[in-house]
Amino acid sequence: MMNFELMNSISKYFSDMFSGLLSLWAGMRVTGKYFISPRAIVTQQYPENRATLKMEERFKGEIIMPHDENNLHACTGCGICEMNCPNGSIEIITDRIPNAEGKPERVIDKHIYHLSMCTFCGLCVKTCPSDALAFGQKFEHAVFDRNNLTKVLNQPGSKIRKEIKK
Amino acid sequence: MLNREELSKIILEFVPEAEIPEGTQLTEAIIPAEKLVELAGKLKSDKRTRFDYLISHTAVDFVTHFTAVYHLESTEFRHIIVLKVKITDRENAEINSLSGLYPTCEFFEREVFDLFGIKYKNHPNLKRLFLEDDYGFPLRKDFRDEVNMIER
Amino acid sequence: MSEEIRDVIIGESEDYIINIGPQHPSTHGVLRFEVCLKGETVKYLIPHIGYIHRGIEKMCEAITYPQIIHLTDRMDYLSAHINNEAVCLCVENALQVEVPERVKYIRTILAELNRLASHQLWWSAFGMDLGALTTFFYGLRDREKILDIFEESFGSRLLHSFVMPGGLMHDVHPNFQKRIKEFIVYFRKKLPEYDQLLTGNIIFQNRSKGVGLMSRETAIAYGVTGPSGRGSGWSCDIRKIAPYSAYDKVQFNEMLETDGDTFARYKVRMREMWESMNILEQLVDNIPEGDYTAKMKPIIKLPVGEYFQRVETARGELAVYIVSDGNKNPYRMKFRTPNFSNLFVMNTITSNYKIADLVAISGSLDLVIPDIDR
Amino acid sequence: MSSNNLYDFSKLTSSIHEWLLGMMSPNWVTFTELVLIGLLFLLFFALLGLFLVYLERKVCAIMQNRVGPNRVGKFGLFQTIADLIKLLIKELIPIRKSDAFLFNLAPFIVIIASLMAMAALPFAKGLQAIDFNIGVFYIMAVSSLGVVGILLAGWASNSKYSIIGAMRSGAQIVSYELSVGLSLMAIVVFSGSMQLSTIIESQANGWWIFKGHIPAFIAFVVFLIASTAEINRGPFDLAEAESELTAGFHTEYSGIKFAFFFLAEYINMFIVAALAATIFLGGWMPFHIGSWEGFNHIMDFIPPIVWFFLKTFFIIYLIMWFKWTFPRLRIDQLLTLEWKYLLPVSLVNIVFIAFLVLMGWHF
Repeated sequence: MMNFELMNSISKYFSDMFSGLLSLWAGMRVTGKYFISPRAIVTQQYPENRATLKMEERFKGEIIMPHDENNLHACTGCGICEMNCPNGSIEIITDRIPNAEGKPERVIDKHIYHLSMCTFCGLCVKTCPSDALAFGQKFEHAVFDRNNLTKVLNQPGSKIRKEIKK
Repeated sequence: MLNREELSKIILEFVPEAEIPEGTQLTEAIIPAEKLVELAGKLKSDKRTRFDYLISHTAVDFVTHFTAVYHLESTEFRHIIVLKVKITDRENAEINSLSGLYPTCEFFEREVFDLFGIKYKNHPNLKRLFLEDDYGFPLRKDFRDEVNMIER
Repeated sequence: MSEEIRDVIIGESEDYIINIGPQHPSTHGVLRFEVCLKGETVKYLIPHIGYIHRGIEKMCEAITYPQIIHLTDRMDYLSAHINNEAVCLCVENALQVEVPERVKYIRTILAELNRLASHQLWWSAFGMDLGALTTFFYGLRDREKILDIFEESFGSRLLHSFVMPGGLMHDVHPNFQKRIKEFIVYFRKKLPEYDQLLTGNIIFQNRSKGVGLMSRETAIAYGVTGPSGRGSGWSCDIRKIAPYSAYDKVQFNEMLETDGDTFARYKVRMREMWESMNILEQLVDNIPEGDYTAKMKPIIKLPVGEYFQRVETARGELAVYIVSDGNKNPYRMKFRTPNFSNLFVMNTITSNYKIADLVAISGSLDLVIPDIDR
Repeated sequence: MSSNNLYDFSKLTSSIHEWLLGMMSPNWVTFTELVLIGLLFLLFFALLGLFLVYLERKVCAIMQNRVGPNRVGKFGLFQTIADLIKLLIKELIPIRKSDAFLFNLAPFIVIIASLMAMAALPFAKGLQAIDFNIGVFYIMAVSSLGVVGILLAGWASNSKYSIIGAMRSGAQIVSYELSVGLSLMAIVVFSGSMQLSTIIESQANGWWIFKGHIPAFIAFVVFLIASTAEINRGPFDLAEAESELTAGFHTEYSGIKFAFFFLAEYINMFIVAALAATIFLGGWMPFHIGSWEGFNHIMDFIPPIVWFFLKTFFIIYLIMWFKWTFPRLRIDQLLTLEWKYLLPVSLVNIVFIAFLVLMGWHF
């Protein structure tokens, strides 16, 4: 009886050791397999692949205001994006300019966008009634001066498109 | 799983002065502060209810008073009850601690103490959890921080 | 000096207190443990939090419901979508809005993808906590595939504020289903490698088995939910208890282990990865056509009252509690975050284990610090 | 073994010796040779350390599906040199309330211990600084001196992480010394000598790992495990366990003093690998298969020094493979592994070998 237990414990000792070594070998096989297959390397070598690197079309890189070839945009300066922005990264400065009928009309002067505060939640793009805003794909935003992160989205001299209703 | 009527019957049985509001999403019971520990203990040990899991504890500042809110669930029957206690004294808000019954409540209570300034009697370690000792109680509606907060 | 006082002083001087954190490789963020050691054995542990407290609950009181979404992203950033979904479900319940079936399906798919990504990252970091540095790169390599799917559809990889009260921000990308199916095929091949590398490893098993024992009672008492609670045999999966979105339309099992040790928690998460892929497979081909959002008013105002909603994030139960006074912003918003409760069980389950086990246990609880501090 | 004479370095060294004798008195010759060898070893030491760091980073990177260092120079070859320059110009931070003398002394002890061990390594026939008749014993003794430096570093830096790491390291090295010694003893019993050159000569007709039957293989495995533990490398890197103790005993070190620890770790890895190659894999002996004359002849044309480095780097690769695959052990498991598995196995093994040798059952 004693003998049997002793034998049992001895065989357990050795089987533990061998199953342990086998489990270690199983792990080493995985890493060893990747060591001899350099094609499995997944790292993107970023600055070198700049030419081929293309972001997804929906990528939220920054907020832009698309202008067409006549330097026309769609922003009416209504301020809905400013109201909807959760962290105040949009400021809108409007002007009142008399229109053809002589009534003063609200026109956007500056659409100021603080990239440094933006969290890319997308509410401004989503809620804009005239689809004046969009996401741009540019992602290299590093600058030396924080002030450079404050951008004016409407280009100088740009005007609102005629067909946009107020 | 007990429905609203059965739960409210049991609570009224334990605490007759409890108030069960109608039309709420979950079964709620507004109970006097001094009955809280007793009721929670009974709800936890009673065979019909077995509220053994405290989902969360928080407080709401209604300017005139604080309301301490406890969400309890039974892991056996899966019914949920909301216990509410009104604390009218804003300066020295004080309430009994439930940390003896639900260990997790100790830390919810510390959080509430930190953010509302409600003190808990019989709490093992009532210290601020997130903020510095001389900071105000930010979740109170009259809290003002001129430096760090921007009013909109 | 009386005998008693001397004993106390000597007792204190033998306390060997070390700080783990706030900057420490194994705390995965700015969390600080004040650990009292006796030799290598942990006597007790005091967690100190608040290093990344941003007052999200206070901020929520000043902003509208759609704006809150971008804050919930930043609580548990690894299951950002599920956090968002909790708020949306709560608001929709309060408004009695019925969201389209398509939205429900897509939300469920996103939640499961997010859970998978989160578990992959957890696996990577857990291996690294135990010193197997290679796991980190294998886990992240596979997580990248999910993030690519996210990026294609929502434009961002981690914090995609993609759901809105009432539905989704916009429709998913046309490639969405195809890429998920590709991913499932890919990951089914890679997941057995995880087992070979770590699960079966004798060193790993010795490090995790019988370490950090947490009984079912402890788990319930401390409110340890999610995979950590299920590792102790507590069936606490909100997806089963109170199904939301499309979870009532899929067949899946709740993963339960009864051992309650680190290895049980590990196994629950590993099996959840397989199960998440099963759920994805059931859903991805059956996304119904339809609108991607319900008709909502431009300014959402909840009726006066209190609303409560629970969801299952990758780490446990997230409860959202809104007190509304009828305005466009909540009167009081409370997030019952899973990690907050999971953290405070640490003292109970680490005492009398080695300091190396402390690292393993905190890794197996899968703590995300911004979720604790909010 | 005609080919061994082909690449015999003893001719070169003795001619240098003769030339020097013709110029100065014997005492001055000894001194000059000492300085020359010292300089050569220092240079070799530094270059080897840098190369090993680079190699480790590349190997682990490829295992982890990464590219690894690739910015400085072609394939990032100069990356470690850039790192060295960075370490050299970094500030040496004095630690308040630390024992300044011991704190500064510790890295030197560690690095000198590994330098001394290198003196007895036979790189090729005749290319050996000093051929002790107790070479195995000497290397064992000297390489375990490093633990003194580690303990000093942990104690003197007045940091709790450091002291825990140092204590772990002390317990670990003292325990694993036994297994390392016993597994080396196995081959000493086989070859009947402690002199490294004699052990290599005895492997001319086959390496010990092949002709020593299973016991030699067991001794090899035990040596590999125990020596990995002795040099504090993963999965036995408890002394620096970065997820528990941030950096263990060298937490408080910066700049060049940190570089010394870092370098010593890699040099120790080289020494252990070289020792394993020398004792079990035939050192600089070429690979021969029985009576395949043609094959053996081709193998002979590969210089012994190449063979030595091939074998050594094979062992180094194995050690790296371990580190980048396995999770770390806990301190009690580490000691269990030694006292419950490795030590009994190597004790039984050595008795078995003694029996084999007595009966003359080995080649």
